[in-house]
Amino acid sequence: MADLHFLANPARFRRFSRRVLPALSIVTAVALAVGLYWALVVAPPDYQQGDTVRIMFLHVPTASLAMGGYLLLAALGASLLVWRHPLAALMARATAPVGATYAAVCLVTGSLWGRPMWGTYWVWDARLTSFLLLFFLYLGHIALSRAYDDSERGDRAAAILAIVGAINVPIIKFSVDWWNTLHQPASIMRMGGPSIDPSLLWPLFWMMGALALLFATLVLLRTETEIDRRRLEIAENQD
Amino acid sequence: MSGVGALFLRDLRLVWRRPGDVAVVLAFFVVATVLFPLGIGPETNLLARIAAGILWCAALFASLLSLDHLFAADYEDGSLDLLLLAPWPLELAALAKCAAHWAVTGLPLAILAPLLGVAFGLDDRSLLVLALTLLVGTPALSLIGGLAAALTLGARRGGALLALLALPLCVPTLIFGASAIEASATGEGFMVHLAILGALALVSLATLPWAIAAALRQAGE
Amino acid sequence: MSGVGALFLRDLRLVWRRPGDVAVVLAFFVVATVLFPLGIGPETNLLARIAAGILWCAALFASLLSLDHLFAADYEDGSLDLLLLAPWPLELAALAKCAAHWAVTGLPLAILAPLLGVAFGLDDRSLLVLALTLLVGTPALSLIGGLAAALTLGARRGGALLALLALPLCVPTLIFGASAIEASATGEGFMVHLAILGALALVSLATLPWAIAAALRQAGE
Amino acid sequence: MTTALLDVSGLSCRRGGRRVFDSLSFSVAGGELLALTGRNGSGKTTLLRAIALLVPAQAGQVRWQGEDVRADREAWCRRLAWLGHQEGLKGDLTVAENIAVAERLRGHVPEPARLQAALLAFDLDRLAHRPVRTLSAGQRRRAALARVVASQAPLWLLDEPLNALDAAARAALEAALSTHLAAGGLAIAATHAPLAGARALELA
Amino acid sequence: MTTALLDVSGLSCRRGGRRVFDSLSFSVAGGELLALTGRNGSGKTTLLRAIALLVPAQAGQVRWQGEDVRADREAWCRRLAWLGHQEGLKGDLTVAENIAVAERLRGHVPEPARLQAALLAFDLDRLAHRPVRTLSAGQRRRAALARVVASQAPLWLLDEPLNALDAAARAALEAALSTHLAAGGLAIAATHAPLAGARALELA
Ligand code: HEM
Ligand SMILES: Nc1ncnc2c1ncn2[C@@H]1O[C@H](COP(=O)(O)OP(=O)(O)OP(=O)(O)O)[C@@H](O)[C@H]1O
Ligand SMILES: Nc1ncnc2c1ncn2[C@@H]1O[C@H](COP(=O)(O)OP(=O)(O)OP(=O)(O)O)[C@@H](O)[C@H]1O
Ligand SMILES: [Mg+2]
Ligand SMILES: [Mg+2]
Repeated sequence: MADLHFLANPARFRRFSRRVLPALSIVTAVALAVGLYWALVVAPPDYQQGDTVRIMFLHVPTASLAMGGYLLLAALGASLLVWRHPLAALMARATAPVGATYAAVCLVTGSLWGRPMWGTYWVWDARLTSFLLLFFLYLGHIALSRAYDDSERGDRAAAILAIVGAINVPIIKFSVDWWNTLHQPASIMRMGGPSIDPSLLWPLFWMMGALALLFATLVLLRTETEIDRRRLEIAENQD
Repeated sequence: MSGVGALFLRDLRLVWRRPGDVAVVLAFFVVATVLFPLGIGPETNLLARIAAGILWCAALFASLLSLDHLFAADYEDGSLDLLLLAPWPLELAALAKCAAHWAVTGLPLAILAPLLGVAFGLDDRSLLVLALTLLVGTPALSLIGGLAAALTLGARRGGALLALLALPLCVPTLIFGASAIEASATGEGFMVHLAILGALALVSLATLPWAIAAALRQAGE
Repeated sequence: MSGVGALFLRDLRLVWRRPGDVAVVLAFFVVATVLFPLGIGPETNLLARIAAGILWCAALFASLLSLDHLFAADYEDGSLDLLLLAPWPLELAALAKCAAHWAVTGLPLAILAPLLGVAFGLDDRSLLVLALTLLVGTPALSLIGGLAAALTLGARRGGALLALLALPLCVPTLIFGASAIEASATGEGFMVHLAILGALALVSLATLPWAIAAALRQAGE
Repeated sequence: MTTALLDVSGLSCRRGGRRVFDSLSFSVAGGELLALTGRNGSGKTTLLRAIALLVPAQAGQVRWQGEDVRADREAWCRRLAWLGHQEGLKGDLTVAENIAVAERLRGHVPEPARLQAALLAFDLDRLAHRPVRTLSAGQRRRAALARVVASQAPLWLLDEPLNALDAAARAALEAALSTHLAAGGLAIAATHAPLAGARALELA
Repeated sequence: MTTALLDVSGLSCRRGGRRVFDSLSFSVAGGELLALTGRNGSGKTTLLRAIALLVPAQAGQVRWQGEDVRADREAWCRRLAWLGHQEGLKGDLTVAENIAVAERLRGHVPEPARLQAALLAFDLDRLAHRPVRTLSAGQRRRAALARVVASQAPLWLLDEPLNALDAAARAALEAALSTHLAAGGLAIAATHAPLAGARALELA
């Protein structure tokens, strides 16, 4: 939190991000390029799934990162409500759409994967369903933070939602698991093979890192634009 | 440009100012649809069997929820008086407002519904029929809901009671909407259902604007 | 009498002055429930199978529909300022208002639901469980919906946004409510489900009033 | 003597089963401002709404140039500009948009110059592009008055137009009124404060 | 010299990112009526809301008998009676019920005699059992004022209390104010019309 305290001031954040962003963007681009090449070209096709397994390299990292992103959102909400850090609001605004996009990418890649694997785009599996609900929590956050003229009000309302949502995510997950074990699903499906071959595991780890870097880059970039937008808003208001 | 067009555009512009609003209605539609499997259980066969009913029900909820403020906002901020004092028939104003509502809810719902139908395991033909029935049926929902919204404006008991009557008016639309999809799923023809649905929409279009206008005049008193 | 009690009684009295509002919610519940047999067809087995899910979903929608105005009316007529200026914790005010909402929707829904369950061919034991789960589960719905209502105060398109925020949070309640009935129908024990439902309600009771109060303070600014 | 354009004769109104006023008669000529006064609850708002046909009269008639206004409701609406207790402004639209939309609803194509002049008259030019939601009580009231001025309707019906206005805005309103009257317009205003140049009609 | 009970020092407020006023300082003694004046949008309403802690101040303090009021919010609320632009009356309850409920919400048990006196002061006795929904604008405003009088709070915060009031009601308000002040009470009123016996504070 000490870092966050230090960066709470938008001007200081500006200086920080100016210094960090260029390097970060380059590293991200290189990591993504290497990762994609590794995942799409170098890694061997799966003996069962063939080339469709390559979807995994996008699917699995976006899933974990979207879940982690919601925790970040809740932390930002708490630091807005408790310490009134002005930057936390702007960062939350920047984070939510990125997280939602990651969640959407995971859903879409999962569906595309599901078609060849299960013969259908969607099944009401516990993990899929609870992830879908997480996506809705993101959407609610985005909608709420934009529902007011006074953007500061939207920020604080969304912060309350993020915190309550974070408490609820485990409960939702638990209840959905319970739900699906009660009724056995009709289709035969299990996510992932029994074990993943190292030749797939390493590119997966790499992609995880690269997409995490991308997440950070996007959040920083969007925070900058949010700062600009807020500045503009204030300037406009000053008549 | 005529006053009616201006009213229609004003309402669209009010929505445009907050594009999130449309997204919210659609998101609500999606969430509501998702809740049913959670309540009922994940069996694919069972879900495909009741998908039509669920999707139509969720569409009804989404349009009713968003209708709540159709006239209430105008009533509370005094804009309703300006509509009552506009130099053209109030029936047209009612129509314009319902049309604007349909354009930002019914229409997107009809486009979005097939995507959800996929999750319920509907086949391609049923998906098409689903979109068609929503396209034809939702105008009636907007009008009926508009009547209920007008009746409950500043209502005392009478208005609430009439709104109670308006809800069952949605039932025929729902029945024919859902059964058209089912008919198509079981391979029967769905054109009859669709035709009846169209007829219901036309009847609503021909009668309800008058009822809504009458209810609005009451509210202005 | 304390201020909290006074607020609770005031809200009950306001509803009493317009009994139609409760009637609309209950009618909505009935219409939404009755719609499914109409849409799906008359197979008794199928209907009994999905009854729990449908009834719980309908109850969820009915309580959200009526939550829309929980704080909005106070916000618009300036009464919210008086609540914010009351010399006792706002958390208690939030609780009193949600309790009043539950008393006029959750409670009647729990009483009404078994009657509808009969139409779905639920057996006597399941009917009892249905009423019990609604009784225990609806307070959580009122509180979650209350939070969504407080968060959306002053936002446009309140109704739909409210539902979007509340629905995902209501999922656990819905799942355990519906599965308790199903467990009882298949002869399993339902007490575990009921206990979890109660725990969910208690957790909501212990945490959400704070969140609601925080949201209301924002709205007063 | 100017001939009366507006003629109210034998008007009676009830609200919620209660008699508000009975067989009220008066007339207003072109260039005249009628101030409705009277204690709270004496029926000023009701009378204005009855003239605008927003509440039905129990008995009696409202005539414009000798013709019952109910005969052609639309023509009558075209002659009216209305300011109620509630301003009728949309919080999400800006001041300028609100006035332009109101013009369109009256079936006019808004002339930018005229709108601009109305905004200037109430010192709203700097607020023209602010959403109405962010205005103070008096600023909203001014915006609603600008809408009335922009409408160019011959008859203005104003319910407590001075509410929440500061001294500058009051002066602006009186100036706008006298321009309107000088051009042969009519105005009826319910008010508790004195209005310059008005003929008073006290409701009992 | 009376000592000041209420002390406002260095208060600054923003609305929607816009500065409304900066480092405002003043104090009000027992028995004093402060009239906030200033043009529309100068921040009168915002100042009243900031004193009541309904909007957070950017900087500065409000002190009561030397103590920051944020230290004990509930005690502060107990000292306030509030009248906003919106009356805070429930349309479906009668006037008497509205006032009684408001008293209960403040944690008091309403004394019938006191409520009756407050109603009488604003000539509302005949309207006491009418639902507020059916009242005229001025009648509603009177009912809200009666609620303030009935509260017996030492500090009254009134936002444009004269709005929509007729001459009799204005006199009644001034009488109620002078009784309140004579008993050592304080009042701050945002207003555009002159208020008898008030010290004016003009917001720029
Ligand atoms: C729309 C459909 C899908 C969604 C929403 C979805 C969602 C998820 C989520 C939330 C995770 C957890 C990631 C983590 O815990 O870090 C995950 C992991 C995974 N998914 Fe999917 N998934 C979907 C479809 C599929 C399909 C069709 C397959 C392949 C058959 C698949 C294979 C995997 C694998 C291999 C993992 C990682 C291994 C593991 O954590 O068990 N997913 N998915
Ligand atoms: N919700 C809001 N969002 C943004 N700005 C606001 C908001 N409410 C008020 N303002 C602005 O704050 C300033 C002060 O408003 P305030 O309502 O305090 O003025 P006031 O002195 O009460 O005016 P009036 O005499 O018109 O009632 C105004 O410029 C107004 O436009
Ligand atoms: N909706 C209503 N239902 C029943 N009675 C009403 C209604 N509206 C007003 N009244 C009553 O009709 C009478 C006239 O009300 P009106 O609003 O016309 O008064 P007013 O002269 O405008 O008063 P004010 O100066 O307070 O604005 C009042 O006695 C009022 O109580
Ligand atoms: Mg009046
Ligand atoms: Mg003000």
